[in-house]
Amino acid sequence: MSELLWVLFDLVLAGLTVGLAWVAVATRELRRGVLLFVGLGLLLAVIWARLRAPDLALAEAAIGAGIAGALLIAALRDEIGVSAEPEDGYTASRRLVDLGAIGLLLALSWGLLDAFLLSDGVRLAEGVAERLGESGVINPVTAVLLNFRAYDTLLELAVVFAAVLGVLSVGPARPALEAGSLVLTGLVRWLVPILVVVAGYLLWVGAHAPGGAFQAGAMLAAVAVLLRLGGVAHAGLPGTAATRWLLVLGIGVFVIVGLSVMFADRAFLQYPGDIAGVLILVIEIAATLSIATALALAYLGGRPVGWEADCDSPQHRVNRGAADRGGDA
Amino acid sequence: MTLANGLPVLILLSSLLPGLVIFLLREDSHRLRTWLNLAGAVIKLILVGVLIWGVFHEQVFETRWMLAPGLDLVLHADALSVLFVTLSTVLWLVTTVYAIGYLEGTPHRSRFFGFFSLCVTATVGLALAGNLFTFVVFYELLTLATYPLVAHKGTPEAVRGARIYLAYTLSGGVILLVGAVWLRTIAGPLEFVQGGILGDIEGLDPWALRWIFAFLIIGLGVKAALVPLHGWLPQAMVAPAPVSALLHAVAVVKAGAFGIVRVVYDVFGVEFLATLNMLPLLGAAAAVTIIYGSVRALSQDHLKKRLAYSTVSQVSYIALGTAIVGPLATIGGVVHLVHQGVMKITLFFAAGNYAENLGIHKVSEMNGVGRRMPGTTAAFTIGALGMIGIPPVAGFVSKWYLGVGAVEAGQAAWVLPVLIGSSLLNAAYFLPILYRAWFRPAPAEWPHEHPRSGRWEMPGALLWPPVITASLALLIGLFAAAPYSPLEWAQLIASREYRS
Amino acid sequence: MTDLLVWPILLPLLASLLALVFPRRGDWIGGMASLAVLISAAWLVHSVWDNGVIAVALGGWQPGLGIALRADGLSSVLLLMVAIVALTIGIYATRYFDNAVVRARFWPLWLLLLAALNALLLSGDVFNLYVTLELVGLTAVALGALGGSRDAIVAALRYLTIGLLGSMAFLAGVVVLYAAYGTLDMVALASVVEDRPATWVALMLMTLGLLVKSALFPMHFWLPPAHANAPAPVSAALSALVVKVAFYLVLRLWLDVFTVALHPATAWMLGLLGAVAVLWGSYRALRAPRLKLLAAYSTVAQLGYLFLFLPLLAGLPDGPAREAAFGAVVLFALTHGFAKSALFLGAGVIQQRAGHDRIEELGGTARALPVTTFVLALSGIALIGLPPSGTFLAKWQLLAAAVETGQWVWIPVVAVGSLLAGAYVFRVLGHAFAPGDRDGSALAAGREELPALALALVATVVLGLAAGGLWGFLDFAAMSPGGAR
Amino acid sequence: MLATTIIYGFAGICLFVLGLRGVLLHTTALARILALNVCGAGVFLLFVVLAYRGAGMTPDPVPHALVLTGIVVAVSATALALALARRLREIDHD
Amino acid sequence: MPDVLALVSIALAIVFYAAGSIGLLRLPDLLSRLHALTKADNLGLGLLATGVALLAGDLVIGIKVLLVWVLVLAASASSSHLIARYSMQAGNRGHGE
Repeated sequence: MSELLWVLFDLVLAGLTVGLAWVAVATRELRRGVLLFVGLGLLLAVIWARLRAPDLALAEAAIGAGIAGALLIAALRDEIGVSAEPEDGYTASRRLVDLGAIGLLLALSWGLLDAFLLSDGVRLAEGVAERLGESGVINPVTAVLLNFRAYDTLLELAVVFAAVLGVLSVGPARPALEAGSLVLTGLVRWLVPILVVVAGYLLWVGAHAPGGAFQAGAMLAAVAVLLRLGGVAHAGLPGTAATRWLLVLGIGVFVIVGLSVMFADRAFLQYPGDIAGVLILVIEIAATLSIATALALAYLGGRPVGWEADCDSPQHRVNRGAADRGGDA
Repeated sequence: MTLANGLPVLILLSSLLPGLVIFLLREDSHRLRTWLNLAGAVIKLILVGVLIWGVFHEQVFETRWMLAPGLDLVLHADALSVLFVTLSTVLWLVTTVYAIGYLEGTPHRSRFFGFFSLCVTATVGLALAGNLFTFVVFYELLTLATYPLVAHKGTPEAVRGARIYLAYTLSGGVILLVGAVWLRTIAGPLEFVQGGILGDIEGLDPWALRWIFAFLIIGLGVKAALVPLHGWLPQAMVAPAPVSALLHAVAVVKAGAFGIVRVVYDVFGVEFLATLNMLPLLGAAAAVTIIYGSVRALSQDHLKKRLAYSTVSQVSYIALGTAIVGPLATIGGVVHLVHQGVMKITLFFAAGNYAENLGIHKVSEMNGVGRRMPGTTAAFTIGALGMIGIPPVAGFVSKWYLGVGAVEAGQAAWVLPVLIGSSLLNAAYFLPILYRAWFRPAPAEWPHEHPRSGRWEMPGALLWPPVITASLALLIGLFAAAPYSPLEWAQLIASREYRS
Repeated sequence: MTDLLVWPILLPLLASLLALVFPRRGDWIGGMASLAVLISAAWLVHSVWDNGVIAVALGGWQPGLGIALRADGLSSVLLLMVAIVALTIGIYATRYFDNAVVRARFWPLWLLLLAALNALLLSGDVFNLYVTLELVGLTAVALGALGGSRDAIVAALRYLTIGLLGSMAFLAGVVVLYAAYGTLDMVALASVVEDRPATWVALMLMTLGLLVKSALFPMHFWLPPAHANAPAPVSAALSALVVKVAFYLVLRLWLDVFTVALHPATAWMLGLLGAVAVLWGSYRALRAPRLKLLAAYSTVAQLGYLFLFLPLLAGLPDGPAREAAFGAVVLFALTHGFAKSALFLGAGVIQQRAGHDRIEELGGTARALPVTTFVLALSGIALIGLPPSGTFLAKWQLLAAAVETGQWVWIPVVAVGSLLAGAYVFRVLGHAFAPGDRDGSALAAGREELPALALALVATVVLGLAAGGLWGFLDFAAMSPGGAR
Repeated sequence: MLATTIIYGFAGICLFVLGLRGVLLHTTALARILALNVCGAGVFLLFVVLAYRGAGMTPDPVPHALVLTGIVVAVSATALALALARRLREIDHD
Repeated sequence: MPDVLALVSIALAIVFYAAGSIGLLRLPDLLSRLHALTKADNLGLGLLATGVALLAGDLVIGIKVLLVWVLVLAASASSSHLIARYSMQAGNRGHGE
């Protein structure tokens, strides 16, 4: 009987998700789309939990629904007063796209069906389980993320770094919000320390239970968002130079650890067995700080005040104004 | 790097290096530029002299450079290539002297002489090409080097003329490329061999070979100005005189004709080609071009346009020679390569002098020019008589051999009328000019005459080139049977082409 | 020796970090890093020349579990090209961005792009390819938007959305592959892939994603505005490297991983799209009002040529003909990389000197900058495929392969494409002969023009004459260890 | 285990296709970004479905790590897209 | 015994959630909807949290779950206050929106 119950539960959950996604994408009215999207993020978190992927549930809730939702709502706020006029006229004809979509749906189903028939379903699961002991951590997902496929995570940090560089180079940050009401500042004053503690806990627990650098980083970014909403202009970010170092910390530590290991004539990122756990923790701490700074800057929407004050040589101080407009290319 | 495989490269470098250096020279360093040009030309002449002596004594000169698997850049000197190299080297020296005089005081001369040297490098490279791939490479390089020369003046007509020239030659180049690739893929590396290589390769589908022959001839026909493809030649008359002289007497037009000779004799082999019976088509095209060119020349009042159409018809003599299967006709065709070059360059030099000195562009303005510029007009007369085919000027020799060759090959029925007809037409459009130049009274004053400076009618650099080339034409005509003469050389080539 | 593979990725990555932290010394850091990458790339090519394919399992885990970096003939040659072009563009960028603030933004992104390109070329893991594609995409968009004008931002935004769509399609393909074969390593996949629906769907999705990223015909509309509005050094990198690297992946997947599932029909379809791209791109380039737009459409056309090679390579049986054709497609990619970046740098010099790059009013500037006009001429020759350039040899091999496999339809396409290319190149060069006053001295804008001149010369003279060694280096055995066929 | 795989697998495919369709049909940047994220969610769902090995068994951790990477990559791409969109609005407004 | 208690509290939670949702759909204006939402859902969450804590059986997990409830209480209280305040400032004086 409980088997049937689970199927019913899955049907409802999956149906709800697809329905929510359909409305979120199809709606003309952006505000509703964004809010439904946040709802979709939370539903997805539930699905990940259902499919026994707790790490992903945390990440989805913190990043997919949380930070992405915050970014989208902030973008909505800029959108007020702007009619949703088309940016550029191109849209493929509706019928063609629908036809293509259905074709793609069938093809993908056919491909995956054939794939499931072909595969024995084990894939890399056994491989990871055998070598988990040597990885220096107990949580298999963290082991894969930071040891077996550490290079992927390094490049992923580079992607975050690229995105934040892009955000910084596009334009100045949004104007800060005025100080919130008493209740809000009270809430912020209570929540921020709790969130920081939880972030630390998540970072620490990642070694042997669901958690880790990305979830902790998102949590710290949430702190920055709260501070920003509470009226704190710099959103907890330190001065320009320190922020630059924080952004660079994650990848820098990762590469330095990877390289220093090579001096003991091992391959890049091949941690020596006994201190693997420690190295992974060091990398995770640096990564958390970098990701939090990057996501905070992304929420700011651009260069914080005085970001490029020190980087233009004296004779160009004159046309600083032009510089902010991107200057002549 | 023994002399054997070094010489061809040296010959190429002797015009390439000065060209590149000239590009970098500042506009006002005239003396250095002139000195570089002349030094390059003279060195090349000496090297070619060594080459002639070597090839005459059966020494093999070859340089090979692998560009890609199966595609080697080969420079190989055989009898035919030496003939064309000598022609272009001699005439390049003369044209350089002429150009230096002609372009005195005009802008962009570094650019001009740079491309001028590149153009000759391409022509010499084309002549020395050892296989079809190298030929195509230099054939395309020639297009690139000559485009800026045609557009040199920068006037809207010049740029338009150059664009038309480019359109024709690039299209021709692409067609030639397709034909060459097709042939190379089905028949393997196409090293030029006296007597042709395709004869000995079995299993080649004749229809494919016919298509390939058509592609190659069309590709080459553009530069050899066969009738439907000749449109660019009159348009390219906007170029300065030395360019139109070099282009129409030595470089571009001859490259096309030389290409046809190479393809017919050294790729297909004339006996094998006869079995494919594509030669009558070539012969017909040549004949049509000869007549059409002469007819159009009649109605041209602009002197250079008339000479251009005359070139269109004259070059097809070479194609006609190749189209007739027989050693004598081959000799006629090949030797005309040289004769037409020498004669036509004289006419263009003279035309350039008239325009430069007296501002005359039209034939109608040429009354009494003989008295005012006797030297140039005398050279013009010799050239014109040669064109008509009156002995003792060189033109007669090649027409004679063509006629005899046609009779020997039994195709006199259609060749002789063409030859005689075209000679009459030549007379029809050249003799009136001569009559007008010598016997008509000179006009009160010339359109814009340069004051007569010193004893001669014109500055030496402009007067002597036409005189030299005219006397050269006369000498080749008179001493045709002498050793090392073009005719002698043509007979050597013909003897090697026909195995039977 | 195997840790050679790591340096081309880590050096620019670390330099990018330094460039962010020390914004004022961006030029110095950038120059040193590009030089170091060039040296490591050259060293890598040398060692691949000595002992074939080099591979390193990162983290010590054997490739099934961990990620492997691999360098064979194809990827090391492209790596060297990327290194040379990036160094040259970097030198030019120090002169192009006169505003130190914009330069401070340029360098971190630029070095990150260089790291991403190298990471993509060396990666041997399919999911890792997704991450590197994403990294290349984001850095390219950020660099493209550096210009700050409205058109640049709109173009960058569209480039980003379309690029992400492509990445998603690629990732979907990766999912199906992992679902079916349970491994992400390309060499392991190559030995285990079977000719069945799962593989077809995976190949279709991954190719669809890569076609979007390499702007093949129907999915090319994002490229011209993005490349024309980006700053000149960036658009040079976009056209010469970023788009090229996506094609490299198609080549790698089709010829190395999915050889079993490669049906001539699908290759023909790609060839057809390539043919249309050639004609459409050249036609639009002919009508482009601006020089950079012309160069962008020319990129669309030249990529069409690259895709023409696919049906030919699929049709040719193993042997010297196929090796010649394979060497030709690599030579074509290399020459286009050098020639197109030279063209864009030349356009950059003209745009800065004349304030605009409208072709009709180009006359005066073309005469004042003889070296730049010469660069445009050289890169034009390489784009048309005229002799001294490497493209001529590649086109010769392309036509030869077409004759060999009896696929005659490509020959008129190449012929017309070359003529159209001739038309749009000489349309630009025609203006250099327009009548005019004083001619500028030989090296009027000296240091700005030298990088472009160097690139153009490499495309025409070096790759034209010295390309013979390429085929030896790329001999088929070096392409995939043990030859999975 | 089979029912769960089929249900969520099909849901994943639907999300992917919906997202793809949304990107092609919408013109405003924000709507396209939403659709892209939905498309990404679909692919991630497929990854996790093929990692799921039934109630009792521990799932395959590799797809989980890949999806984690995917989520972070998606959010950074969204951040960049939103920054560009905002810049565009700023330019249009002054 | 604890399971029965858990079942009862979760059932009650569902009732409260249903009430909250119906309130959200049926009630006329913003403020009354806010009222329904915060009251019903928070209480529902409390019951759910106790039910889950009882099901989990472990004290530490139970406390963590209840901590979740406390945080949600704080967040929803202050956010509903802010929404109300904002809507008041926006001038609809609390009736019919």
